[in-house]
Amino acid sequence: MNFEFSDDLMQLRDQARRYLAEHCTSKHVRAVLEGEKSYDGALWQGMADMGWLGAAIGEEYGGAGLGHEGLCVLAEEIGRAAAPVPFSSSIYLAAEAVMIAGSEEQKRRLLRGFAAGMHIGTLAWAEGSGNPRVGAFTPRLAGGKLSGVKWPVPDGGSADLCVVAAQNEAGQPILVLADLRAGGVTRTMLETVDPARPQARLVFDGCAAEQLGAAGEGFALLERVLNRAAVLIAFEQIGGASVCLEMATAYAQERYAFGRPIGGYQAIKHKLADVYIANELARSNAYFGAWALQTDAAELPLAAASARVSACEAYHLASKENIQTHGGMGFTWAADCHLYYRRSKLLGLTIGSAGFWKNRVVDALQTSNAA
Amino acid sequence: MNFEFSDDLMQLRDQARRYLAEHCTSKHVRAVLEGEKSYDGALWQGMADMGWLGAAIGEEYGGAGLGHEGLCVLAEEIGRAAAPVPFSSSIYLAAEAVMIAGSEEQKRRLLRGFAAGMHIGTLAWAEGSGNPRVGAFTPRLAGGKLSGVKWPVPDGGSADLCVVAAQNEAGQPILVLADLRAGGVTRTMLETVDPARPQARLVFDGCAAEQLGAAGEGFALLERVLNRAAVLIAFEQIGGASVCLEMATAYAQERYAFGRPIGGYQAIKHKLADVYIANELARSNAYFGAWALQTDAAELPLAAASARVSACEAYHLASKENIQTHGGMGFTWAADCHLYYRRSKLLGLTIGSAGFWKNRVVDALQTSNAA
Amino acid sequence: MDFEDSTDEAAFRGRARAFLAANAQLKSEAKPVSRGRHIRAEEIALAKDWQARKYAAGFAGITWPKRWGGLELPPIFTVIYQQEEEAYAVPRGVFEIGLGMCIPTMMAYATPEQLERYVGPALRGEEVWCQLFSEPAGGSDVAALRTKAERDGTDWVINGQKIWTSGAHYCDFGIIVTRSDPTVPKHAGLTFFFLDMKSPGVECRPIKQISGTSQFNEVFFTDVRVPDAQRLGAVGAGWKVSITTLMNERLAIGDVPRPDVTDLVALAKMIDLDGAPAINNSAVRERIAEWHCRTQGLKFTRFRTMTALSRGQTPGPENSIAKVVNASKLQDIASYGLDLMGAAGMVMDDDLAPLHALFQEGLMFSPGLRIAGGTDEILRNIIAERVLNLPGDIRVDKDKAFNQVSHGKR
Amino acid sequence: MDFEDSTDEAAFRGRARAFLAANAQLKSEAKPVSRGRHIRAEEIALAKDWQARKYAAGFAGITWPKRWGGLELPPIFTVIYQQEEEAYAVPRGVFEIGLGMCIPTMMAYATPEQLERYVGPALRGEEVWCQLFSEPAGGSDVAALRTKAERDGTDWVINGQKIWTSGAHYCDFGIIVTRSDPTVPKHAGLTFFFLDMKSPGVECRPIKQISGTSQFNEVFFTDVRVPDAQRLGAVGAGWKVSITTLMNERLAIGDVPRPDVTDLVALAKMIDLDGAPAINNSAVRERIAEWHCRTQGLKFTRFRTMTALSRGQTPGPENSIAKVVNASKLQDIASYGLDLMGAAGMVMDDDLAPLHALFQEGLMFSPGLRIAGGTDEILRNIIAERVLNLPGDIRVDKDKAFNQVSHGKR
Repeated sequence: MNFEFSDDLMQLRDQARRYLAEHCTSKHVRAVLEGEKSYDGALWQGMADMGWLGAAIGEEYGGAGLGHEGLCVLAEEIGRAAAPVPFSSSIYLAAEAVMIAGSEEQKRRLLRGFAAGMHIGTLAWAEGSGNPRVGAFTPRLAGGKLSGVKWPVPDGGSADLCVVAAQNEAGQPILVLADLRAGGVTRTMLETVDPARPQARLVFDGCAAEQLGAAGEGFALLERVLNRAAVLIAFEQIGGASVCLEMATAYAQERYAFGRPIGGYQAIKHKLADVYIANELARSNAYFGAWALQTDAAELPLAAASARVSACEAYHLASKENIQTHGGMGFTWAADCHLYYRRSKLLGLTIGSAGFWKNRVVDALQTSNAA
Repeated sequence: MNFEFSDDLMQLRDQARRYLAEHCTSKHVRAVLEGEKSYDGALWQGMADMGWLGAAIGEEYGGAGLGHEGLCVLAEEIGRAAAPVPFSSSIYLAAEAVMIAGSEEQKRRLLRGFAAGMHIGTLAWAEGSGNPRVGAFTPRLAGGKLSGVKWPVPDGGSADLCVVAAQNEAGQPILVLADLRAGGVTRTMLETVDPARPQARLVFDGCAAEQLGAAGEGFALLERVLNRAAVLIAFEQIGGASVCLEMATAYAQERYAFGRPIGGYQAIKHKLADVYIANELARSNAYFGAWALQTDAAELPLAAASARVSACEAYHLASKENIQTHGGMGFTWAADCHLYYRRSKLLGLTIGSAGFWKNRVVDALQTSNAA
Repeated sequence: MDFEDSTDEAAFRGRARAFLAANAQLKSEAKPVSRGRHIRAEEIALAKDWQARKYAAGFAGITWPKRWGGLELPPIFTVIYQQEEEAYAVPRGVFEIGLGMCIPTMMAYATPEQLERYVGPALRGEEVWCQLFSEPAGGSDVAALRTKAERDGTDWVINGQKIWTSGAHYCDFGIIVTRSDPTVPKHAGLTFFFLDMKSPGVECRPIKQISGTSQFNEVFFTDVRVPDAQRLGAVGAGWKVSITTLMNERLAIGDVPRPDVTDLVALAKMIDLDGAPAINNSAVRERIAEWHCRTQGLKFTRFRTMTALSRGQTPGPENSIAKVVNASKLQDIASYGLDLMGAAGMVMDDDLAPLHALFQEGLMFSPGLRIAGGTDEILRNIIAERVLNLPGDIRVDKDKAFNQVSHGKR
Repeated sequence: MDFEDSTDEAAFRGRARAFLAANAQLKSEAKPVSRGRHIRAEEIALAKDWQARKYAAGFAGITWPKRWGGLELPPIFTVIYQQEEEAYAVPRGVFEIGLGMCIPTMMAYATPEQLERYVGPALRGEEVWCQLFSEPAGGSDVAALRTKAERDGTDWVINGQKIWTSGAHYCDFGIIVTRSDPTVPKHAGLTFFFLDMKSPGVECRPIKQISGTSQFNEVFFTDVRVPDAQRLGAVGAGWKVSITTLMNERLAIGDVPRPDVTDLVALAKMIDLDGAPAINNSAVRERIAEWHCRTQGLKFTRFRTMTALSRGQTPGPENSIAKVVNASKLQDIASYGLDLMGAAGMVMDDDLAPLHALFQEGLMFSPGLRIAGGTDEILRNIIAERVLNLPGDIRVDKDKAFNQVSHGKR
């Protein structure tokens, strides 16, 4: 029984935390949230230099070959810092899609660029409201050209390469890789609940694109990408939820009302105990997800869905009760509480909401029981 | 705006409360819960003598003609006392079914007996698990004889007359009135979560029965009966929920821990505040139900479903948190908490569970929006 | 039971309906507005105009004495007017605090000459009032305020900082509670005034909320002089005066915030879930039913309160339940609405987000509603203590001089 | 990460599997049992026999010193044995308290001669022990106990009443904490003993629970004499000894009660809702998913604890979360299961109620689980104070002599 990250990865975590404490303070987050930049370029370059972007990419493709457990550890720290960089889009979504679905040639050609931070990738599955669903993807690839509309696309404004859930000329679901640098795409930035992680609407009109993976397997491949991303995003979520609990606890210890710390009142104590409970359950489910991801276990669909459901619940609870614990100060722009409240909702929606993943939990339970 | 019972009905309420405080203590409830009797005969006779059974039955049929608001007021008191009598079965279900669906001849023949407590009626809709549903009723009436199985039937052991959701020879849904005194029925008493309100399994095998209402309208009639019963049972539920809150509050004021009343700790204060909130919302929804019932308003389906959903939630919460507030004493047989916990679940299930009625809330919302 | 008006009530309702129909736009025809919207200067002008028209038509100061321009009618008439107004998109927020809290406090404590001067202009929408109670260090412990008032001849000199003052920057006058004696226990050392917001030394700074808008201000006081004649109540009796004001607050805050369950039903009809309208999905239906029952439960609780009012009874602290239920419900409905939309739920663009981004705005506005005007926690305490008669919390600062109590680092 | 055993662990697990397979029946093949079931006399005999067989096969006292018949293995081996045993329907309850709490307390405070006499028989299932802490007036405030111990020569004389003693009527020995000095503050006046439950003056009466069964007893003490030699710890140090016992309690109570989410899935497949299996209904699926995630979250939290254990760390108060989550979850799942059945949910007949009325029994048993061994409220306090380092509640009885503190009417 060894249900904890290795000492090496614990060290990586500590390093990452120290680095981000210096290079990704709330000032850095606010610079993107309030400004015109779509991400923090210096931080992004730093992450590339330290090998974080390629953590789970094999050494043969220019990565660090730390495996997915390493990526989970980094994801938690990125979540703690609410880092304003396209890490999840480029690494959990685009690079993973190439690793899963790409040909050897595509991997050799593309992964090095993701690992080095030279290219920013993303995944476009949503077409307005609704959850991922077979047959729901309308963009069409014909003669190497992609046409159709996708929104919201995370980091769709800054990405160079975009994996798109689409269909081929026969109407079969496929994944394609669109080259956004080559023209044939119109990007409109969207106003969202978390401007520190920008989203765009992409209108493809004959954009150069290549197929990724076998025709007809598009939806199964997308599901695999989403399952894997669900675990990684769960680590970002528990990172964020942990910070919310730490902030709320610290404030409750220091803020006085009626002559004593508000943290001495059971209304606050029990609220924060509930947040702690939700966070611990989410963390434990995420750990199981990390194991399933690292070993590509048959349990991955159930582990990923459970990790995501728990993480969505925990982060939402922790971020809203952090504001509540802070009282009036908590809903000011000046306090950092809202950075996490925003991020919690963004992460809770970006690969489909909790309702979608709850359904997948039961799907997986039924499959595993039937087996 | 007059959204409160009239002074006359308030007086009736006070009288009823005083009467029940003397004739329906927890000892009386326990006598049925723990003993062999299926109801408290003296209490039943007292209710008949005071005109409670016929409160909503017209004077021309031997009732008191107080209208349904009067019945609501009595229902709340019966709920407060957790009275071990077949009031709901005989009055809210059987007598109401006759009033709604019966011919003039049937009303004249039957209602007087219900009002006088000479006959005990009930309604049999369930056939094991599942909610009321068109086409789900299998007993068949042929040549004045009914055959089929129903369970659980409230007061099925003591009832003389049973309204049964059945089908005719053409397979159309009908309500029938079966005469249980005439033979052709086998009754088996069931073990349930609340033995103070006994239930039975009835096997009809050529039991004498007559049709109640038009053929084919059986399901619509059943729905009307259930809607009306939902309001009346909601009053029993808020009566019970109110007692639970009163018990918990009194205990929390008197029971000390760590040198002060447990009601001084926010964990208890806020829990009981939440119970209070749920009770008030349920009471307000039940009042609207009373108005809709009394006036036979078009809003009745929505009002009834809302009243029931709120009442189920409030009573369940109040009865379980009453036990919790009482701590160890709360889960002993000797304390009265469990009488209400049992009753709460029984009432929450007897005309279909909250899930069924939530669905009806939205059905009614959609109908009223479409209109 | 019935929902009928008395003859007088029906006549009044009829007049209100006619006035509103002729002068205002129905909400159903206007763009939906969440309570989180920023109040802009043109809206203040509109609000003043609207208040003037209400006054002219005989719908202002409904319960107030005729002597001060009111109609001297029972409280049920205020409720009737509000019921009718609820359907209309009218600019009400600007005068809520002045007419709901400040002037009633003035009427209880000011001189006839002062009332002669101030009540009329407020009622006619010419002058706007604000309330200066909260302080950064106070929060739920309102009486722990530190803004100092020191006697200097016939004046008082005020120094300190207030916070969460709605509309301080456009207000003409304010009521303020100050600490005049820090050497006695908390509640005993307070004194209450009204003041001209244009006085030298008063400085307002908007507070940006997490929604990005600024409904509230910080107000800084630097050697602000207030004549002793503008004191309300005795020296040291400021807490008693404040209670008058705060009792009125709980009556005033009654709006049902949006998005509400009706908006959720509209959304669920509009949006697809797994290939069918979301309204057909059992899980969605359960949530709608639960929120509907809570919403209707509050509505009918208000009806019960109105009935008590129309019978001449005063509504009690049970009114606290509306805010506790509404604030969390708003946050839950908003969040759930976004979840229904899936990834698109994060998008706030007016033309892409359903119902003009009402749900997204609700998400950002609702955390404040759970705090402002009494946190969830304080309101539950009030229900437990005042309705259920459970013991009060232990107050370690109870008998201590204010300046001997620990106040922590924040 | 991996779930692999070390070589030693794997060997031990293999032996445990072989032993269990040869000696016990799988739960999946046995009738499901909720924890609310009454323990009958024949079950005590079965439990004694099972404990004897466990001992003989080398699966008892796994962490205890070899000197007292234990195996002196690290705590992870206890967990491994429990993991394997979890799948089997074995009679464990009878010895849980004696081996989990009483004997460990003895090992910390008793003399070598006493240990020689008592540990072996307990370990071999020959003698059963109980714990006598709770009192009617105590409840969550365990240390507010009133049972008096007065010194009389080399004996102590005990008078008073204990409650919630599991299996007092079939136990041979018990550990008891008493008040030896009511004139000092609560925690300072306690003294701890062990005693023969057959001593004159000890009377056990079963407590009927709301489920109708009697798992617990009241135990009355009338002039019961206990030799001073059976005192554990110093006079007045009884609270410290009690803490040793209670620390072990939190480790011992770990069973996942049924009905659990797996039972709910089974039920939802079995039952029709609106003409289709309930498992197809979105609302049902959401609930199942939520409870599954909580169940799995606890399971993997236990794995994290095990990992800490196997690295030689001691698990902290974070273990309290399991009971808080499980108790409410049990009550909610049981209640929801009944709702799914509709009106038939009220029926408890073994042959009519699905899964032998497991859900109905859960409904009646679960309220006790939220209270016994620390209420939900106490456990949240523990998490807040010991894990999050939030301040303790104000204790008004802290420095007062026990007999000067208010204890209320109940």
